[in-house]
Amino acid sequence: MVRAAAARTAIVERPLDPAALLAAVADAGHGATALFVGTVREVNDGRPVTGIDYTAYEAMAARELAAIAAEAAERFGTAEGAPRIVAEHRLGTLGIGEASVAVAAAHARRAPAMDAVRYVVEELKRRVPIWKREHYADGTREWLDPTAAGAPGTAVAPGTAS
Amino acid sequence: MVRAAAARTAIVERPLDPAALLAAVADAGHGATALFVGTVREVNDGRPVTGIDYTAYEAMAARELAAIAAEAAERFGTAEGAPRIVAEHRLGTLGIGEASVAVAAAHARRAPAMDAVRYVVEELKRRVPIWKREHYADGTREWLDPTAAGAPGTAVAPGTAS
Amino acid sequence: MSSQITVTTLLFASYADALGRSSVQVTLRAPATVGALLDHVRALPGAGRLPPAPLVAVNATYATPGHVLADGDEVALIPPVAGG
Amino acid sequence: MSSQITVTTLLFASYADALGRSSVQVTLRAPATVGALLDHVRALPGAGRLPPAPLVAVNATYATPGHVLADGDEVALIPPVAGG
Repeated sequence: MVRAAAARTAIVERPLDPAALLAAVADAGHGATALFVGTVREVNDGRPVTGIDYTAYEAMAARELAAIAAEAAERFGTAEGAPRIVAEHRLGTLGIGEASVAVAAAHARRAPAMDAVRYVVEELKRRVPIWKREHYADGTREWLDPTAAGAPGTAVAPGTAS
Repeated sequence: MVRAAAARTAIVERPLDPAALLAAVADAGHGATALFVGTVREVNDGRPVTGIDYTAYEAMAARELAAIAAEAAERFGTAEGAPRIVAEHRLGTLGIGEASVAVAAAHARRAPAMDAVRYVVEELKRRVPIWKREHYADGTREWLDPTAAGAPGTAVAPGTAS
Repeated sequence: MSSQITVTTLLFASYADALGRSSVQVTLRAPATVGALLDHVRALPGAGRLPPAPLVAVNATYATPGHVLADGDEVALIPPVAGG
Repeated sequence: MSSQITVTTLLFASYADALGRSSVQVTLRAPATVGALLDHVRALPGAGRLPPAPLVAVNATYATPGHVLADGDEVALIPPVAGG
């Protein structure tokens, strides 16, 4: 049974509710649901963390996240339909254990559901213009640069269009 | 920071609670949590399904599921520790949309969390002695044989020990 | 040492339906392998619906046809699993 | 057709900290590329802390240095992203 791709994505400033995401993708035709939740850790690279500020280029972040979910729905669709995907990223200042990102996908089969979640998470981390500044126990704050071994890096443009 | 492997698995006869599994694996040191939930679908191979009976060789199912979770904790552990894993499979008669299996894993990093969930789900389907009998809308019931194209199959023994 | 062993053989799902029961006590001359037990089970009424080489577990662990049984072992014939 | 264009250049996170502001209006002689805009931005106070070739988006889409800008475009300098 072919179902329409149904992706819903959002950049939000409220707490994320993983159970609500699971409910949002649930469907009597979808026997497999996968979820990923990213939360603030108490330690990063050995430094005690007390919280993280998430900031974004919001218009672009919303657009990129929607594009990624649509790509995943297309890429992991089968004859039984496209996975249903919901993805949310939170902005603002988060404390330890609070969720910054949640991605859920449901499909008739387990592989498309799990593959879709993984794709959205990986691409989100690669392309969506969101930045985080960690607060450390010693009172300092630092913007994280996942591309750098020290200094701010300049990775090749992800998905660059001329 | 190395943490002890903490896997908890169970074969149960009560409804599964995915949110409780997420909470069970949560930890301030684990920034990544992955979850898989399998639910009863309304249609399988084109036939309308009204419910599924799940039955098991319970002692062995509990033992295999625990072994699988321990393998996943070992296999996907990193210098930051082993993923924390919780897996439950429900037995009994389930209606459409009810969860039959739920697997959650948490780790400092996302890949071990997602890999651990996937491993447990795949191995569970391959090795854990659980069977399901689908109830169809026409009143008939049938044991499912995932190995067969028709007749009951006789796959190579999974994880056979002499 | 006894020259005979008795093992409990568990049947599940479609196998239990085929043989009309969920377990059977089988006494075999020692030493007896899983294969010898399977030969015995195949002679039971309804066993024609079993596959030629069903999976077997001994004491809740998958075992090969050459596995040697001990008195009191719990043997299970494992239909194709379908969890999840 | 105007011989000049004005674009809004958005700065985020570490780049905003480096230049001490979150946006700057830049007027360039047309036709102007992203590369020309970057040359202009590099002359601003604090821009020495920017990498030699920062990622750029034009109107919320990643763009290359050769991309030709239009009057009124919203250009963003994108620090290494760190979502999740």
